Amino acid sequence: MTEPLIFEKSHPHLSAPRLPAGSKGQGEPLPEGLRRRRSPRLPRISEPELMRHYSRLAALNYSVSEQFYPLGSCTMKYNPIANEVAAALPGFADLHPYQDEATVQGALALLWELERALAAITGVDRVSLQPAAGAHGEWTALRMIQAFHRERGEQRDTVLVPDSAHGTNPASAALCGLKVAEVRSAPDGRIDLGDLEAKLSPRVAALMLTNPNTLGLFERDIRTAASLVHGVGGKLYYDGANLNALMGICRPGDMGFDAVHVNLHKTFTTPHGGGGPGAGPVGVKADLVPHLPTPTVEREDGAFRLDFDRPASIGRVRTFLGNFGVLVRAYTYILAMGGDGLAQASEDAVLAANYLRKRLEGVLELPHEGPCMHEFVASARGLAAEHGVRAIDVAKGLLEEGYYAPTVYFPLVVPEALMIEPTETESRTTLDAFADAVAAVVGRAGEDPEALRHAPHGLPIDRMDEVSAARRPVLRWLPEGDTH
Amino acid sequence: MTEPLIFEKSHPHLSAPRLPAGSKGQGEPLPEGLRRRRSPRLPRISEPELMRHYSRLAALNYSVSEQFYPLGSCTMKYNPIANEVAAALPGFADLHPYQDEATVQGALALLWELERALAAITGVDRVSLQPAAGAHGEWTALRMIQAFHRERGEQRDTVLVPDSAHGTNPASAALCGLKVAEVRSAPDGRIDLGDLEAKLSPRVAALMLTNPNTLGLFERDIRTAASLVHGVGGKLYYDGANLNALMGICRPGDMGFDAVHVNLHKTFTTPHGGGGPGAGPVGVKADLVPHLPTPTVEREDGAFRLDFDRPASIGRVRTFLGNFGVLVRAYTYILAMGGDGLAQASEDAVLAANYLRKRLEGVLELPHEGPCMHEFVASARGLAAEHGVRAIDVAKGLLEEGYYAPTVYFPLVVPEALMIEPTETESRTTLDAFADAVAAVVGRAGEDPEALRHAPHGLPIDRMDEVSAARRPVLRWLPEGDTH
Amino acid sequence: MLDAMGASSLEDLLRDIPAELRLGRLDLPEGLSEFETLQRIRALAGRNRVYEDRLTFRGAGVYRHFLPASVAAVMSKPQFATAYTPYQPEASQGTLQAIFEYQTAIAELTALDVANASLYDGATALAEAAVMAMSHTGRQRIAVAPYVHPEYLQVLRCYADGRGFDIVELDESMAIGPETAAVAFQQPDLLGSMIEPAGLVEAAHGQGALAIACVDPISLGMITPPGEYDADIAVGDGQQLGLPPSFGGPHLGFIACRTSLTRRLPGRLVGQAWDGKGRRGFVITLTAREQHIRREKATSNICTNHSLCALGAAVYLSYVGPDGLCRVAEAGYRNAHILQSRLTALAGVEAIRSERPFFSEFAVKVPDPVAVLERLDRAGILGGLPLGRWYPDLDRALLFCCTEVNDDDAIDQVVEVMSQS
Amino acid sequence: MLDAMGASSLEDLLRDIPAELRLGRLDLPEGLSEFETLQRIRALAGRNRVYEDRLTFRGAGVYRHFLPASVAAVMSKPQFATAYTPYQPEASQGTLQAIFEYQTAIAELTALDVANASLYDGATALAEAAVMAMSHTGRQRIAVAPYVHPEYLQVLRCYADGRGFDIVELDESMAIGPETAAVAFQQPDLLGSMIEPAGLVEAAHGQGALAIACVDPISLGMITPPGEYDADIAVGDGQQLGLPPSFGGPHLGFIACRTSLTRRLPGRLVGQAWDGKGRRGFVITLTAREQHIRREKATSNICTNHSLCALGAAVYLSYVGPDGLCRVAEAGYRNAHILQSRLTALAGVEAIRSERPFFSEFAVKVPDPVAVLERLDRAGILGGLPLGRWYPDLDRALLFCCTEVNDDDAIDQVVEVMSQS
Ligand SMILES: Cc1ncc(COP(=O)(O)O)c(C=O)c1O
Ligand SMILES: Cc1ncc(COP(=O)(O)O)c(C=O)c1O
Repeated sequence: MTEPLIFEKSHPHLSAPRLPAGSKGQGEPLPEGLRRRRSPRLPRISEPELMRHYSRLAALNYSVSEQFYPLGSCTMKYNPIANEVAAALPGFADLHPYQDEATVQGALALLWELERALAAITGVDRVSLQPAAGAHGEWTALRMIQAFHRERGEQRDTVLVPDSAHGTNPASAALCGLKVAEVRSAPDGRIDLGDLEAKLSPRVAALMLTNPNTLGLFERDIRTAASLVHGVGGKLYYDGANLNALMGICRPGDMGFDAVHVNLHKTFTTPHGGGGPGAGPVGVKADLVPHLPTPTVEREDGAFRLDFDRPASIGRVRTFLGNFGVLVRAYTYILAMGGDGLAQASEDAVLAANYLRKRLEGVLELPHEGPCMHEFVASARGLAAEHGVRAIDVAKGLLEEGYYAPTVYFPLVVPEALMIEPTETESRTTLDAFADAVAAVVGRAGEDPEALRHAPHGLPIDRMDEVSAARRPVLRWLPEGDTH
Repeated sequence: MTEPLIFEKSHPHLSAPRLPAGSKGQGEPLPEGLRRRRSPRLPRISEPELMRHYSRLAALNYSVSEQFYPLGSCTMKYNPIANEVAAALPGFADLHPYQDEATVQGALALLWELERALAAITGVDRVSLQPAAGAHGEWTALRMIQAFHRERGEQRDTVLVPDSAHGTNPASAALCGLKVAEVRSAPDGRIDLGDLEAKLSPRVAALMLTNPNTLGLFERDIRTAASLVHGVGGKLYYDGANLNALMGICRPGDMGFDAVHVNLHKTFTTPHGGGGPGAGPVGVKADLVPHLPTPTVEREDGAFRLDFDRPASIGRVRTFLGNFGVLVRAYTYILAMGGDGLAQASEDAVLAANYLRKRLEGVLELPHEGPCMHEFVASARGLAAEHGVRAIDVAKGLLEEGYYAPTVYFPLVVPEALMIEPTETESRTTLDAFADAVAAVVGRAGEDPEALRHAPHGLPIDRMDEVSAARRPVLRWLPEGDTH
Repeated sequence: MLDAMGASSLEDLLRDIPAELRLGRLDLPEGLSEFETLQRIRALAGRNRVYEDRLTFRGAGVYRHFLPASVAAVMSKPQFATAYTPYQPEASQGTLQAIFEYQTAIAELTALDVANASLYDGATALAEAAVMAMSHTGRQRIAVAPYVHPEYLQVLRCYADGRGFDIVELDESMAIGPETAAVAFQQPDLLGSMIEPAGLVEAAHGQGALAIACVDPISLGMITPPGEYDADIAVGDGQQLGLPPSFGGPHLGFIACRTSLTRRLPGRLVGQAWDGKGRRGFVITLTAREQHIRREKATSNICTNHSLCALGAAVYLSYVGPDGLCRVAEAGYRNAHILQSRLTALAGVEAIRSERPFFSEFAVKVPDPVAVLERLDRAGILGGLPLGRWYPDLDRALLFCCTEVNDDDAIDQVVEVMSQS
Repeated sequence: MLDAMGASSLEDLLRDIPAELRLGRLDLPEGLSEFETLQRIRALAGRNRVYEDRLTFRGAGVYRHFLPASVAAVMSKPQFATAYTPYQPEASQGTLQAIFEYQTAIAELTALDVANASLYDGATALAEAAVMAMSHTGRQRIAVAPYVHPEYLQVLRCYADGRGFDIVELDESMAIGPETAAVAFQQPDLLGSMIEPAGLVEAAHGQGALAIACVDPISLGMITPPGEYDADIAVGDGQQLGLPPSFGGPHLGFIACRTSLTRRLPGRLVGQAWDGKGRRGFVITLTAREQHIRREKATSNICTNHSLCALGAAVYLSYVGPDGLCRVAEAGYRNAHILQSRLTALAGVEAIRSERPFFSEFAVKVPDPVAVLERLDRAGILGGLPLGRWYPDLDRALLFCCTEVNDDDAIDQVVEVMSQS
């Protein structure tokens, strides 16, 4: 089942749809030389065909709307419909960001309230809603930390990152011109305090950490780590990708983190969209507040206004006020859940992960001792050694069983990693069925490893030749015979 | 690929979602004896599971959004998204039908304008928008015709219906307490004027006809037929299921029809919904106008009002003002298309049908000479005789090829009928691909008829045992072990 | 395409149409872009007044309820919305299973054995039930209890006038006799009052007639369902099950009955079936009742029904679940009772039929209903329905309705406005 | 579940969390039903003023356009909206193919070779392009032409401050030298004026620097695209391609470049691939540039991008097609020119930079911008943006914008109001 490219469905002689034509008057013609020479080769297609094309493409996707999506670190929980209703309200969707403040008091109020809610959840003093995603939030936070140190005239050029960290952490540091030093994980999967201490120096700008870490384990010694880093004048940055384990249970701010990003497209149920848009608000403790991006939303005498007068601010990290539509969705979710509901969600997430982990004991290798928090990492190392069936093969086998695959080969510290995050919105029935499916795939690894190495079959396509694809990349359609 | 029943997914201990609770006050308790004894066994299921259930069910359907749907007589054309946007506007969706007229002037204006547009398209004087579907419209029209004759003290108890007519025609007549006399089709597929004349009498209340008829052929002698029926004092009723052939080309009112129903869910692109809701407005010529259902929408001094004071009216055929949401969609379509667009649509529909018919020449038997109008009927008689492959088997073969099936075994006058209506919204590419698919299925009929008799495979289910299903009908879920 | 088929022109394809019938030009304005179309449509929508949910106190057949967003989300799925009636089961399991689930939910709600796939609305469902009763009993008279919704009665009469049966209104004397095919009643009745159906059912059965209950589906979350008082057929309107008021439609009619009446049911029925590989599936079944098979001998003429609305109702009932449905019913009941007692405590406001228990609607008499409604309207409130439109003797009465969406503030506001008379 | 896993309590599972870190209670109100939640949210939405499309004359980065209903319909399909980044191609062909089509459309629009799968917005796209240029040239300075959107410049500075590169503003003297990594310019510029990019590109290339064009995607339906004047990288914001203003986001940043720069592109790239059965499909490719593989050596830190918005843009571009896009551009152009000539004919309204051609935005000086805007506002019109917020020397200027949704009536209204000064 494949679908032609929309360009391949174009009818060369089809005329454009009726469009609003604007003024009936005669305007000036475009001056010579400004008109484009070649018309862009966009498709000419009727609305019925357009819609059918995308309906068919949609049917080729697995999504959390139809499949269990145990993608570790991604928190693929259910995205409530109410969020979508909220974001589509004309009172939000049709607002111009440069309207007079008096005409957007509701929007500013929402931003103000959302900021407070996120601050309450994470235990920080202020939050910027501007960053567009997690990585953007990481970078924004590091920029603030950088500004903080610079203001004090300190030369801190190093960021400490655990070896289990997500790739965006070192990449964000690099984008700030900072050097990355890796901190080892101890055998129990947690940060090695000895190695951390060894790497501390007055050049350390920050330690980036997520807690629970990417193995799904709570960093028990977080307070010690925090005081070690603070001891050398460094800051602690919290990667919020794993916040779904902690809402109402404990707060990064209380652990000693100075800056915290939150993935609204993970913990706060805004849809992931096949790769965004998300939002990565950043919360900070008081001493970083002066460096928050501009503008902030302030309340004065019951009215809301934007504050652009922030001399110590790092400036802007994107245009306007962030991914407002995403923020509306997240706030809708927070209102609906309430403090009680959010706490329940995190508890249920931990419960689901531990339940599934238990169900997989003896089926897959579980390199670290439990309990886990909201996710856990299994390994296909044994299968690889014994049957030549690697983590990717297990993943593909699961696709055949009608499940999306766990995250594979991350974190890097676990060989043949399969990182599994069920989330609180899955029922026990689903977890049981998934555990059975994993067992079935593992069974097949023993019986017919070769077949599994060629899985999946029966999906729209089989395994792709990704090596050739990267060697001679074809990154766009071109008409038959055309090379440009 | 099947999905458990939602009842089978119920979690016995799951609590209800948060719901608005109304007043916090204490009301009176329900008096003894009025409370239901046994709670209804509705499912207890979370919103995530609910949505996934229906997403998965949706994926089991073929629909015009994803598949070409050449279902004859059903006009499965594309349903524009704008229609849905229109019907969902709070200014329509949130209106109570018993609001004061002054507060619903926009809604009444829409009804008034839609009535005029349908009158212009069909060539009648007034239109009632109350009927909920085609069959309901048929019955409404017959009720008006009955009222007309009764008012004149005439005893007319017979309705003439061609043998090629849709089942709803005789059924609607019967629901009016009228007898049905069948009029034969001539060998060319059109009404046999001789037989019509033979069946005429002063007892004839009406002739029900669709034009083009269910074979997709234009009834050339419609004017003669009309004067014959009118000659004995009968009325002509037009089944509008096939109006998609005629918009802007010719009008039932001009052919001599006295009453006309229109299927908004066919010709006017309101989605069919897997079996409704539709709408079946009925238009009539002046002498039937007094009998229109109550109320009508009238305009006076620029304001719109409902007229309930219609002494000769047949009364109400349903509550309120009809399927308003469907009417909004149809009017949106009419506005977007305009007179020019509607005419183009009908021309394109005729073109598409003739093109496809031509492509199928020599592939399937085409028992009637062309040109056809917006649809045509093929026959699998030859395949049945030669290979034992019947119309239903061809239909199932087409399902396997990724197409919905044509209408089969209707009209009854063609043995092994396959009734094909492509509609104007399909591209030539699609028509060509479909013609190839038909040819492929016919080819398989010769090569492996047995396989075709068991087609389809690869769909969510194979052929069902419908005989057993009807013999011991199971029309509802019951819990395991429960017989009630 | 013309070339490819050897036709010289489109006219050639239209040659069967006599020249004198050809239309010069369709007398409608030119088409518009989607933008302009929706601008026009929005302008029409903008000329209507929308009352807030919480400030709506009018029902009488159409109600403001909480509409879970998931209902519209499911109904708008194109695979449901743009499929036809599920003639080919292999390619229609989505619709078929959803309808089977709907049938089950309606059977459970009404506590009857079987429900069909849907009808147009509550009124036509009542008329179809009457036709069923007549065919079943071979009798020609339907006795109708007082205060059945007047529009339902009008529709019933329209069906009766055609098909040729009598409608008699039951007064206190209970004129049910051996010529009665069925006794039909509404519970709660139009005035919101709870009637005592058991007596009517017994009287009907005593004469060999059927009992038809026309019920409010939300009320069944809480109050006795037709099956528990032995009614033979239950009908009603499904708007309240997750569908927007939409100025009166599209909603749906539901109909449920005892097994013995199954083969007299109008319209589609979905049944369970099995394929050759032993997989369960669903098909349209017992079609030998239907127009496309039986033509003039069919149980009804209905073809297209209200399938998508039935889907919506099934989603709603699954969303709220049994406890949720009960809570919705209780909230409406509680609100209505609080409002009624506060209103009838006001000077000049009189209770009507206060001796009867009521569910979520109740009527009160006021000195000047028009003035009261105007005052409410100015406060943004859609007040009770003036009953004079149907009952001359109730020309000073307003029928108020509460559901779970009214809250204390809204109730206070109504009382406040109405105390200013 | 606890039982099944032999845990005594949830506390048991949380035992790794030090007691002193445990939170007593989350300081947030209790949860609400969906109904109440949306009531609260609607109340917030209700406190914002929405101007009609046709009466909106403000742009400066976010524009009111006709939004085909099909765009939102596709974007809201759950199979697109609720999928993750397409890591598993076999189960993600829908997203992958849609992005491949988007990449193609952007490459066509910009007349460049390759586009990525999307970035956050136009400003971050410009910053990423600057980073590309620096890595490519090994130089540390970006020269920026006048009247690039001030917020884009602010974002660029924020990236520069971190990464450690210089931003110099190009004055008339064209200070481009051997230390310049790239020359960046906006076409049309913030004031709506069309600049002459060829000269800038030539100057850049003459010094071995790259040329980065920041462009308006609608304008490219009509005016010369970056590839035709030899720019190396094109960036811009995709809001205009079918996405609602939404108070500024989410929209998308697009970036396209010559083939030689492909491996320096930030973010996802989707490429064509084949399976063992010879079926064409699509995969995320050239991942060796990305953070999850290269970590601190990656071309960018971006992970989640704006995929769903890119899908929306692709739907939009397919809906309008090449001729439609041109007509949209022409309508905005025509409207703006008509409005500009009528406004500048008014007493007291002065054209700014009237010597330059402009596209669909233009600035005029008025005696009292605040008063003018207030008067427009009272007529329901969102007037031009006061430029004093960014340019003190333009404190009497208003930047007006037209698109295809403004019509003659709306233009008349603006002129009417502004002639009353
Ligand atoms: C642990 C971790 N950190 C950071 C990120 C980056 O977040 P985003 O994709 O929103 O930029 C992710 C996302 O996958 C993650 O899992
Ligand atoms: C020829 C014809 N007449 C009447 C009808 C009945 O219309 P409806 O299904 O809207 O009641 C149909 C519908 O299939 C039809 O095809």
